[in-house]
Amino acid sequence: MKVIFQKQNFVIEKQISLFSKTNKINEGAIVLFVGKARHKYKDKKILSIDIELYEKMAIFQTKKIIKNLKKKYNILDYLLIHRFGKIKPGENIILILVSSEHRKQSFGFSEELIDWLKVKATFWKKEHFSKNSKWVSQKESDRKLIKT
Amino acid sequence: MKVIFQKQNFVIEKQISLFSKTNKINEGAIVLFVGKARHKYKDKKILSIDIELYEKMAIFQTKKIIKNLKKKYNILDYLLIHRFGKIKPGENIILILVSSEHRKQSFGFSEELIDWLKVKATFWKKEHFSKNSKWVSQKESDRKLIKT
Amino acid sequence: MKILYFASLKESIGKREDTIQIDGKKKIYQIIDELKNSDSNYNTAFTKIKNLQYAVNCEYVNKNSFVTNKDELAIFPPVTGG
Amino acid sequence: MKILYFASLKESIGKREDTIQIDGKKKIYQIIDELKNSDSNYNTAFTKIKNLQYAVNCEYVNKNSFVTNKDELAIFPPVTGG
Repeated sequence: MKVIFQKQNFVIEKQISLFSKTNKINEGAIVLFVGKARHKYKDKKILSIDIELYEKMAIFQTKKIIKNLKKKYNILDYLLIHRFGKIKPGENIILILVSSEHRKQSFGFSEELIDWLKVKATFWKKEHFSKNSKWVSQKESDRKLIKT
Repeated sequence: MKVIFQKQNFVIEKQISLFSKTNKINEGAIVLFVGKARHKYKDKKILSIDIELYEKMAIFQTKKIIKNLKKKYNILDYLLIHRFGKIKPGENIILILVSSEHRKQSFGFSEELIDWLKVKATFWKKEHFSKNSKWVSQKESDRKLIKT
Repeated sequence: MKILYFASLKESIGKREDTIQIDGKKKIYQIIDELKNSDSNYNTAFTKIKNLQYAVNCEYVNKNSFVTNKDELAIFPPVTGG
Repeated sequence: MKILYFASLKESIGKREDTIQIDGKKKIYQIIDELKNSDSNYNTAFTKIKNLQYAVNCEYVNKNSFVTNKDELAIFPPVTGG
Protein backbone atom coordinates (compact mmCIF):
# COMPACT_ATOMS: atom_id res chain seq x y z
CA MET A 1 0.00 0.00 0.00
CA LYS A 2 2.36 2.69 -1.20
CA VAL A 3 2.49 5.88 -3.27
CA ILE A 4 5.94 6.76 -4.57
CA PHE A 5 6.92 9.80 -6.62
CA GLN A 6 10.50 9.45 -7.78
CA LYS A 7 12.97 10.71 -10.39
CA GLN A 8 14.72 7.45 -11.18
CA ASN A 9 13.37 4.79 -13.49
CA PHE A 10 11.99 1.50 -12.10
CA VAL A 11 12.19 -2.10 -13.26
CA ILE A 12 8.75 -3.64 -13.80
CA GLU A 13 9.87 -7.21 -13.01
CA LYS A 14 11.43 -6.13 -9.73
CA GLN A 15 8.34 -4.21 -8.66
CA ILE A 16 5.94 -7.06 -9.43
CA SER A 17 8.26 -9.51 -7.70
CA LEU A 18 8.35 -7.43 -4.49
CA PHE A 19 4.60 -6.82 -4.72
CA SER A 20 3.85 -10.53 -5.07
CA LYS A 21 5.90 -11.44 -2.02
CA THR A 22 3.53 -10.00 0.55
CA ASN A 23 0.89 -12.55 1.40
CA LYS A 24 -2.64 -11.57 0.39
CA ILE A 25 -5.47 -13.61 1.81
CA ASN A 26 -7.54 -15.16 -0.95
CA GLU A 27 -5.98 -13.09 -3.73
CA GLY A 28 -7.55 -14.00 -7.07
CA ALA A 29 -6.46 -11.21 -9.41
CA ILE A 30 -3.49 -8.97 -10.08
CA VAL A 31 -3.61 -6.07 -12.52
CA LEU A 32 -0.55 -4.09 -13.56
CA PHE A 33 -0.56 -0.94 -15.64
CA VAL A 34 2.59 0.71 -16.95
CA GLY A 35 2.56 4.00 -18.84
CA LYS A 36 5.64 4.62 -20.96
CA ALA A 37 7.14 7.64 -22.68
CA ARG A 38 6.38 7.40 -26.40
CA HIS A 39 8.87 8.08 -29.19
CA LYS A 40 6.65 10.30 -31.27
CA TYR A 41 4.00 13.00 -30.97
CA LYS A 42 2.02 12.88 -34.20
CA ASP A 43 4.92 12.67 -36.67
CA LYS A 44 7.50 14.51 -34.59
CA LYS A 45 10.28 12.63 -32.87
CA ILE A 46 10.37 13.22 -29.11
CA LEU A 47 13.91 13.53 -27.73
CA SER A 48 12.88 13.54 -24.07
CA ILE A 49 10.18 14.75 -21.73
CA ASP A 50 10.33 16.67 -18.49
CA ILE A 51 7.72 16.19 -15.82
CA GLU A 52 7.15 18.97 -13.31
CA LEU A 53 5.54 18.08 -10.01
CA TYR A 54 3.74 20.01 -7.26
CA GLU A 55 4.59 17.29 -4.81
CA LYS A 56 2.73 18.33 -1.69
CA MET A 57 -0.58 18.62 -3.53
CA ALA A 58 -0.01 15.49 -5.62
CA ILE A 59 0.58 13.43 -2.49
CA PHE A 60 -2.38 14.90 -0.65
CA GLN A 61 -4.80 14.48 -3.55
CA THR A 62 -3.57 11.04 -4.60
CA LYS A 63 -3.87 9.65 -1.09
CA LYS A 64 -7.42 10.99 -0.94
CA ILE A 65 -8.52 9.40 -4.21
CA ILE A 66 -6.82 6.11 -3.33
CA LYS A 67 -8.59 6.01 0.01
CA ASN A 68 -11.91 6.30 -1.84
CA LEU A 69 -10.99 3.77 -4.52
CA LYS A 70 -9.76 1.26 -1.94
CA LYS A 71 -13.13 1.39 -0.28
CA LYS A 72 -15.09 1.38 -3.53
CA TYR A 73 -13.28 -1.66 -4.99
CA ASN A 74 -12.34 -3.43 -1.77
CA ILE A 75 -8.85 -4.26 -2.99
CA LEU A 76 -6.21 -6.19 -1.04
CA ASP A 77 -3.09 -4.23 -1.94
CA TYR A 78 -1.75 -1.59 -4.34
CA LEU A 79 1.42 0.17 -5.41
CA LEU A 80 1.65 3.42 -7.35
CA ILE A 81 4.92 4.79 -8.72
CA HIS A 82 4.89 8.03 -10.72
CA ARG A 83 8.13 9.51 -12.02
CA PHE A 84 9.00 13.16 -12.50
CA GLY A 85 12.03 14.99 -13.93
CA LYS A 86 13.74 14.01 -17.18
CA ILE A 87 12.49 10.91 -18.96
CA LYS A 88 13.60 9.40 -22.27
CA PRO A 89 11.36 7.77 -24.88
CA GLY A 90 10.76 4.11 -24.08
CA GLU A 91 11.27 4.61 -20.35
CA ASN A 92 8.53 3.96 -17.81
CA ILE A 93 6.58 6.91 -16.42
CA ILE A 94 4.02 5.31 -14.16
CA LEU A 95 3.26 1.95 -12.61
CA ILE A 96 0.07 0.79 -10.92
CA LEU A 97 -0.13 -2.63 -9.30
CA VAL A 98 -3.32 -3.88 -7.68
CA SER A 99 -4.38 -7.10 -6.05
CA SER A 100 -7.92 -8.18 -5.24
CA GLU A 101 -10.13 -11.18 -4.74
CA HIS A 102 -12.01 -10.69 -8.03
CA ARG A 103 -10.82 -9.24 -11.31
CA LYS A 104 -13.32 -6.39 -11.66
CA GLN A 105 -11.99 -4.86 -8.45
CA SER A 106 -8.40 -4.63 -9.67
CA PHE A 107 -9.40 -3.48 -13.14
CA GLY A 108 -11.79 -0.86 -11.72
CA PHE A 109 -9.25 0.46 -9.23
CA SER A 110 -6.40 0.76 -11.73
CA GLU A 111 -8.46 2.27 -14.54
CA GLU A 112 -10.18 4.77 -12.31
CA LEU A 113 -6.88 5.71 -10.68
CA ILE A 114 -5.07 6.36 -13.96
CA ASP A 115 -8.10 8.25 -15.34
CA TRP A 116 -8.03 10.44 -12.25
CA LEU A 117 -4.26 10.99 -12.32
CA LYS A 118 -4.47 12.22 -15.93
CA VAL A 119 -6.67 15.18 -15.04
CA LYS A 120 -6.21 15.80 -11.30
CA ALA A 121 -2.70 14.87 -10.16
CA THR A 122 -0.40 17.91 -10.21
CA PHE A 123 2.14 16.70 -12.76
CA TRP A 124 2.87 18.58 -16.00
CA LYS A 125 4.62 17.07 -19.01
CA LYS A 126 6.80 18.99 -21.42
CA GLU A 127 7.95 17.34 -24.63
CA HIS A 128 11.30 18.24 -26.18
CA PHE A 129 11.60 17.97 -29.96
CA SER A 130 14.67 18.68 -32.06
CA LYS A 131 13.60 22.26 -32.82
CA ASN A 132 11.38 23.23 -29.91
CA SER A 133 9.72 22.19 -26.66
CA LYS A 134 6.04 22.16 -25.85
CA TRP A 135 3.94 21.67 -22.74
CA VAL A 136 1.53 18.78 -23.29
CA SER A 137 -2.16 19.71 -23.38
CA GLN A 138 -4.67 17.91 -21.22
CA LYS A 139 -6.80 15.67 -23.41
CA GLU A 140 -10.47 16.49 -23.77
CA SER A 141 -11.15 12.71 -23.85
CA ASP A 142 -9.44 12.29 -20.47
CA ARG A 143 -11.27 15.25 -18.96
CA LYS A 144 -14.60 13.72 -19.89
CA LEU A 145 -13.85 10.60 -17.85
CA ILE A 146 -13.76 12.52 -14.56
CA LYS A 147 -16.74 14.35 -13.19
CA THR A 148 -15.82 17.82 -11.84
CA MET B 1 1.28 -12.43 -30.30
CA LYS B 2 0.78 -15.83 -28.73
CA VAL B 3 -1.87 -18.05 -27.16
CA ILE B 4 -0.48 -20.78 -24.90
CA PHE B 5 -2.45 -23.44 -23.03
CA GLN B 6 -0.15 -25.32 -20.70
CA LYS B 7 -0.13 -27.51 -17.59
CA GLN B 8 2.93 -26.08 -15.87
CA ASN B 9 2.91 -22.89 -13.83
CA PHE B 10 4.52 -19.72 -15.17
CA VAL B 11 6.61 -16.98 -13.55
CA ILE B 12 5.05 -13.54 -14.02
CA GLU B 13 8.37 -11.66 -13.92
CA LYS B 14 9.84 -13.90 -16.59
CA GLN B 15 6.83 -13.49 -18.87
CA ILE B 16 6.75 -9.71 -18.59
CA SER B 17 10.50 -9.57 -19.11
CA LEU B 18 10.30 -11.60 -22.34
CA PHE B 19 7.25 -9.63 -23.47
CA SER B 20 9.00 -6.28 -22.92
CA LYS B 21 12.02 -7.31 -24.96
CA THR B 22 10.35 -7.21 -28.35
CA ASN B 23 10.44 -3.70 -29.69
CA LYS B 24 7.06 -2.05 -30.07
CA ILE B 25 6.87 1.13 -32.09
CA ASN B 26 5.50 3.99 -30.00
CA GLU B 27 4.33 1.78 -27.14
CA GLY B 28 2.70 3.91 -24.43
CA ALA B 29 0.88 1.39 -22.24
CA ILE B 30 1.26 -2.13 -20.91
CA VAL B 31 -1.50 -3.94 -19.04
CA LEU B 32 -1.01 -7.26 -17.29
CA PHE B 33 -3.74 -9.38 -15.76
CA VAL B 34 -3.08 -12.48 -13.69
CA GLY B 35 -5.83 -14.71 -12.39
CA LYS B 36 -4.84 -16.87 -9.42
CA ALA B 37 -6.31 -19.91 -7.69
CA ARG B 38 -7.93 -18.75 -4.45
CA HIS B 39 -7.59 -20.51 -1.10
CA LYS B 40 -11.26 -20.49 -0.19
CA TYR B 41 -14.70 -20.87 -1.72
CA LYS B 42 -17.08 -19.10 0.64
CA ASP B 43 -15.79 -20.48 3.96
CA LYS B 44 -14.49 -23.77 2.64
CA LYS B 45 -10.78 -24.36 2.21
CA ILE B 46 -9.84 -25.34 -1.34
CA LEU B 47 -7.14 -28.03 -1.47
CA SER B 48 -6.62 -27.86 -5.23
CA ILE B 49 -8.47 -27.34 -8.47
CA ASP B 50 -8.51 -29.30 -11.70
CA ILE B 51 -9.09 -27.60 -15.00
CA GLU B 52 -10.41 -29.66 -17.89
CA LEU B 53 -9.84 -28.40 -21.41
CA TYR B 54 -11.39 -29.05 -24.81
CA GLU B 55 -8.25 -27.84 -26.46
CA LYS B 56 -9.15 -27.83 -30.13
CA MET B 57 -12.23 -25.68 -29.56
CA ALA B 58 -10.55 -23.41 -27.03
CA ILE B 59 -7.75 -22.63 -29.49
CA PHE B 60 -10.13 -22.11 -32.39
CA GLN B 61 -12.49 -19.84 -30.44
CA THR B 62 -9.78 -17.91 -28.60
CA LYS B 63 -7.93 -17.12 -31.81
CA LYS B 64 -11.18 -15.87 -33.32
CA ILE B 65 -12.02 -13.53 -30.43
CA ILE B 66 -8.44 -12.25 -30.26
CA LYS B 67 -8.48 -11.47 -33.96
CA ASN B 68 -11.57 -9.32 -33.38
CA LEU B 69 -10.22 -7.65 -30.25
CA LYS B 70 -6.88 -6.88 -31.92
CA LYS B 71 -8.71 -5.02 -34.62
CA LYS B 72 -11.16 -3.33 -32.25
CA TYR B 73 -8.47 -2.02 -29.88
CA ASN B 74 -5.59 -1.68 -32.36
CA ILE B 75 -3.07 -3.15 -29.93
CA LEU B 76 0.64 -3.61 -30.61
CA ASP B 77 1.24 -7.00 -28.97
CA TYR B 78 -0.35 -9.54 -26.62
CA LEU B 79 0.35 -12.78 -24.78
CA LEU B 80 -2.24 -15.14 -23.31
CA ILE B 81 -1.32 -18.10 -21.11
CA HIS B 82 -4.09 -20.28 -19.66
CA ARG B 83 -3.24 -23.30 -17.55
CA PHE B 84 -5.14 -26.57 -17.29
CA GLY B 85 -4.72 -29.70 -15.17
CA LYS B 86 -4.02 -29.66 -11.42
CA ILE B 87 -3.48 -26.26 -9.79
CA LYS B 88 -2.85 -25.43 -6.13
CA PRO B 89 -4.23 -22.41 -4.25
CA GLY B 90 -2.02 -19.37 -4.73
CA GLU B 91 -0.73 -20.55 -8.10
CA ASN B 92 -1.34 -18.63 -11.30
CA ILE B 93 -4.11 -19.78 -13.63
CA ILE B 94 -4.09 -17.22 -16.40
CA LEU B 95 -1.94 -14.40 -17.68
CA ILE B 96 -2.84 -11.69 -20.17
CA LEU B 97 -0.23 -9.17 -21.30
CA VAL B 98 -1.08 -6.39 -23.74
CA SER B 99 0.80 -3.48 -25.21
CA SER B 100 -0.68 -0.49 -27.03
CA GLU B 101 -0.09 3.15 -27.86
CA HIS B 102 -2.81 4.39 -25.47
CA ARG B 103 -4.02 2.95 -22.19
CA LYS B 104 -7.69 2.45 -23.08
CA GLN B 105 -6.68 0.03 -25.82
CA SER B 106 -4.77 -2.30 -23.50
CA PHE B 107 -7.37 -2.09 -20.73
CA GLY B 108 -10.21 -2.70 -23.21
CA PHE B 109 -8.46 -5.66 -24.84
CA SER B 110 -7.55 -7.38 -21.58
CA GLU B 111 -10.88 -6.86 -19.84
CA GLU B 112 -12.92 -7.92 -22.82
CA LEU B 113 -10.70 -10.96 -23.36
CA ILE B 114 -10.97 -12.19 -19.77
CA ASP B 115 -14.73 -11.51 -19.75
CA TRP B 116 -15.04 -13.61 -22.89
CA LEU B 117 -12.82 -16.44 -21.62
CA LYS B 118 -14.96 -16.77 -18.49
CA VAL B 119 -18.09 -17.71 -20.44
CA LYS B 120 -16.92 -18.94 -23.84
CA ALA B 121 -13.52 -20.64 -23.63
CA THR B 122 -13.90 -24.41 -23.19
CA PHE B 123 -12.23 -24.80 -19.80
CA TRP B 124 -14.01 -26.27 -16.77
CA LYS B 125 -12.85 -25.89 -13.18
CA LYS B 126 -13.39 -28.43 -10.43
CA GLU B 127 -12.63 -27.49 -6.84
CA HIS B 128 -11.42 -30.12 -4.40
CA PHE B 129 -12.33 -29.63 -0.73
CA SER B 130 -11.37 -31.85 2.17
CA LYS B 131 -14.65 -33.77 2.06
CA ASN B 132 -15.85 -33.46 -1.52
CA SER B 133 -15.20 -32.03 -4.97
CA LYS B 134 -17.46 -29.76 -6.97
CA TRP B 135 -17.55 -28.45 -10.51
CA VAL B 136 -17.54 -24.66 -10.44
CA SER B 137 -20.71 -22.98 -11.73
CA GLN B 138 -20.55 -20.29 -14.34
CA LYS B 139 -21.33 -16.93 -12.74
CA GLU B 140 -24.49 -15.14 -13.73
CA SER B 141 -22.57 -11.85 -13.40
CA ASP B 142 -19.99 -13.06 -15.94
CA ARG B 143 -22.63 -14.32 -18.34
CA LYS B 144 -24.27 -10.90 -18.40
CA LEU B 145 -21.04 -9.28 -19.63
CA ILE B 146 -21.11 -11.21 -22.91
CA LYS B 147 -23.87 -10.86 -25.48
CA THR B 148 -24.95 -14.27 -26.85
CA MET C 1 -20.07 -39.16 -35.91
CA LYS C 2 -17.96 -38.41 -32.87
CA ILE C 3 -19.65 -36.99 -29.76
CA LEU C 4 -17.49 -35.49 -26.99
CA TYR C 5 -18.61 -34.96 -23.39
CA PHE C 6 -16.91 -32.67 -20.89
CA ALA C 7 -16.79 -31.89 -17.17
CA SER C 8 -19.85 -32.91 -15.10
CA LEU C 9 -21.59 -34.35 -18.17
CA LYS C 10 -18.61 -36.59 -18.90
CA GLU C 11 -18.52 -37.77 -15.28
CA SER C 12 -22.24 -38.40 -15.16
CA ILE C 13 -22.31 -40.37 -18.41
CA GLY C 14 -19.12 -42.16 -17.39
CA LYS C 15 -17.19 -41.70 -20.62
CA ARG C 16 -15.58 -38.93 -22.60
CA GLU C 17 -16.83 -39.78 -26.07
CA ASP C 18 -19.08 -41.83 -28.31
CA THR C 19 -19.04 -42.67 -31.97
CA ILE C 20 -22.44 -43.10 -33.59
CA GLN C 21 -23.67 -43.58 -37.12
CA ILE C 22 -26.38 -41.36 -38.56
CA ASP C 23 -28.07 -41.46 -41.94
CA GLY C 24 -27.95 -38.13 -43.71
CA LYS C 25 -28.47 -35.37 -41.17
CA LYS C 26 -30.08 -35.12 -37.74
CA LYS C 27 -30.83 -32.38 -35.28
CA ILE C 28 -28.75 -32.38 -32.10
CA TYR C 29 -31.77 -32.73 -29.81
CA GLN C 30 -32.84 -35.85 -31.75
CA ILE C 31 -29.47 -37.45 -31.15
CA ILE C 32 -29.70 -36.63 -27.45
CA ASP C 33 -33.22 -38.07 -27.26
CA GLU C 34 -31.98 -41.29 -28.82
CA LEU C 35 -29.06 -41.48 -26.36
CA LYS C 36 -31.45 -40.89 -23.44
CA ASN C 37 -33.70 -43.70 -24.65
CA SER C 38 -30.78 -46.07 -25.14
CA ASP C 39 -29.40 -46.06 -21.61
CA SER C 40 -30.41 -44.79 -18.17
CA ASN C 41 -26.94 -43.25 -17.62
CA TYR C 42 -27.51 -40.90 -20.54
CA ASN C 43 -31.06 -40.23 -19.42
CA THR C 44 -29.91 -39.25 -15.93
CA ALA C 45 -26.99 -37.13 -17.16
CA PHE C 46 -28.90 -35.23 -19.81
CA THR C 47 -31.82 -34.63 -17.46
CA LYS C 48 -29.72 -33.59 -14.47
CA ILE C 49 -27.24 -31.18 -16.04
CA LYS C 50 -28.79 -27.85 -16.89
CA ASN C 51 -27.97 -25.30 -19.56
CA LEU C 52 -25.98 -27.68 -21.70
CA GLN C 53 -24.01 -26.10 -24.52
CA TYR C 54 -23.45 -27.55 -27.96
CA ALA C 55 -20.63 -27.14 -30.45
CA VAL C 56 -20.24 -28.61 -33.91
CA ASN C 57 -16.70 -28.62 -35.24
CA CYS C 58 -15.70 -26.14 -32.53
CA GLU C 59 -18.46 -23.62 -33.31
CA TYR C 60 -21.17 -22.92 -30.75
CA VAL C 61 -24.61 -23.96 -32.05
CA ASN C 62 -28.02 -24.59 -30.55
CA LYS C 63 -29.67 -27.98 -30.25
CA ASN C 64 -31.82 -27.42 -33.31
CA SER C 65 -28.72 -27.46 -35.51
CA PHE C 66 -28.17 -30.32 -37.91
CA VAL C 67 -25.18 -32.63 -37.79
CA THR C 68 -23.93 -35.30 -40.19
CA ASN C 69 -21.56 -38.24 -39.89
CA LYS C 70 -18.57 -36.03 -40.73
CA ASP C 71 -19.13 -33.67 -37.80
CA GLU C 72 -17.63 -33.57 -34.31
CA LEU C 73 -20.32 -32.75 -31.79
CA ALA C 74 -19.34 -31.55 -28.31
CA ILE C 75 -21.80 -31.30 -25.41
CA PHE C 76 -20.88 -29.67 -22.12
CA PRO C 77 -22.10 -27.62 -19.16
CA PRO C 78 -21.38 -23.85 -19.15
CA VAL C 79 -17.63 -23.25 -19.21
CA THR C 80 -15.70 -21.80 -16.28
CA GLY C 81 -12.39 -20.70 -17.77
CA GLY C 82 -10.32 -17.66 -16.99
CA MET D 1 0.52 34.69 1.42
CA LYS D 2 2.50 32.34 -0.80
CA ILE D 3 1.47 31.96 -4.44
CA LEU D 4 2.94 29.09 -6.46
CA TYR D 5 3.02 28.95 -10.27
CA PHE D 6 3.58 25.81 -12.32
CA ALA D 7 4.42 24.67 -15.83
CA SER D 8 3.66 27.11 -18.68
CA LEU D 9 2.36 29.72 -16.22
CA LYS D 10 5.60 29.59 -14.26
CA GLU D 11 7.63 29.94 -17.46
CA SER D 12 5.52 32.79 -18.74
CA ILE D 13 5.65 34.76 -15.48
CA GLY D 14 9.32 33.95 -15.13
CA LYS D 15 9.27 32.77 -11.51
CA ARG D 16 7.95 29.88 -9.49
CA GLU D 17 6.44 31.77 -6.56
CA ASP D 18 5.46 35.08 -4.99
CA THR D 19 4.79 36.15 -1.44
CA ILE D 20 2.18 38.86 -1.03
CA GLN D 21 0.44 40.49 1.90
CA ILE D 22 -3.33 40.71 2.03
CA ASP D 23 -5.58 42.34 4.59
CA GLY D 24 -8.23 39.99 5.87
CA LYS D 25 -9.48 37.88 2.98
CA LYS D 26 -9.60 38.27 -0.76
CA LYS D 27 -11.05 36.37 -3.66
CA ILE D 28 -8.54 34.62 -5.92
CA TYR D 29 -9.63 36.52 -9.03
CA GLN D 30 -9.03 39.81 -7.19
CA ILE D 31 -5.47 38.77 -6.41
CA ILE D 32 -4.90 37.82 -10.03
CA ASP D 33 -6.33 41.16 -11.22
CA GLU D 34 -3.94 42.99 -8.93
CA LEU D 35 -0.99 40.97 -10.23
CA LYS D 36 -2.02 41.67 -13.82
CA ASN D 37 -2.17 45.40 -13.10
CA SER D 38 1.19 45.40 -11.35
CA ASP D 39 3.33 44.01 -14.18
CA SER D 40 2.99 43.28 -17.89
CA ASN D 41 4.55 39.81 -17.42
CA TYR D 42 1.69 38.76 -15.18
CA ASN D 43 -0.81 40.39 -17.51
CA THR D 44 0.53 38.46 -20.51
CA ALA D 45 0.77 35.16 -18.63
CA PHE D 46 -2.68 35.28 -17.05
CA THR D 47 -4.27 36.39 -20.32
CA LYS D 48 -2.50 33.86 -22.54
CA ILE D 49 -2.86 30.65 -20.54
CA LYS D 50 -6.34 29.24 -20.66
CA ASN D 51 -8.32 27.12 -18.21
CA LEU D 52 -6.14 27.92 -15.24
CA GLN D 53 -6.73 25.81 -12.15
CA TYR D 54 -6.59 27.02 -8.57
CA ALA D 55 -5.74 25.21 -5.36
CA VAL D 56 -5.71 26.53 -1.81
CA ASN D 57 -3.69 24.44 0.63
CA CYS D 58 -3.68 21.55 -1.88
CA GLU D 59 -7.47 21.53 -2.42
CA TYR D 60 -8.93 22.39 -5.81
CA VAL D 61 -11.07 25.55 -5.62
CA ASN D 62 -12.50 28.02 -8.10
CA LYS D 63 -11.36 31.61 -8.51
CA ASN D 64 -14.23 32.96 -6.44
CA SER D 65 -12.82 31.30 -3.35
CA PHE D 66 -11.43 33.43 -0.56
CA VAL D 67 -7.85 33.25 0.63
CA THR D 68 -6.08 34.76 3.63
CA ASN D 69 -2.45 35.45 4.51
CA LYS D 70 -2.09 31.97 6.03
CA ASP D 71 -3.01 30.15 2.82
CA GLU D 72 -0.86 28.67 0.09
CA LEU D 73 -2.40 29.45 -3.31
CA ALA D 74 -1.32 27.45 -6.36
CA ILE D 75 -2.20 28.47 -9.90
CA PHE D 76 -1.48 26.23 -12.88
CA PRO D 77 -2.65 25.07 -16.32
CA PRO D 78 -4.57 21.76 -16.56
CA VAL D 79 -2.39 18.91 -15.33
CA THR D 80 -1.00 16.19 -17.61
CA GLY D 81 0.08 13.43 -15.26
CA GLY D 82 -0.21 9.70 -15.67
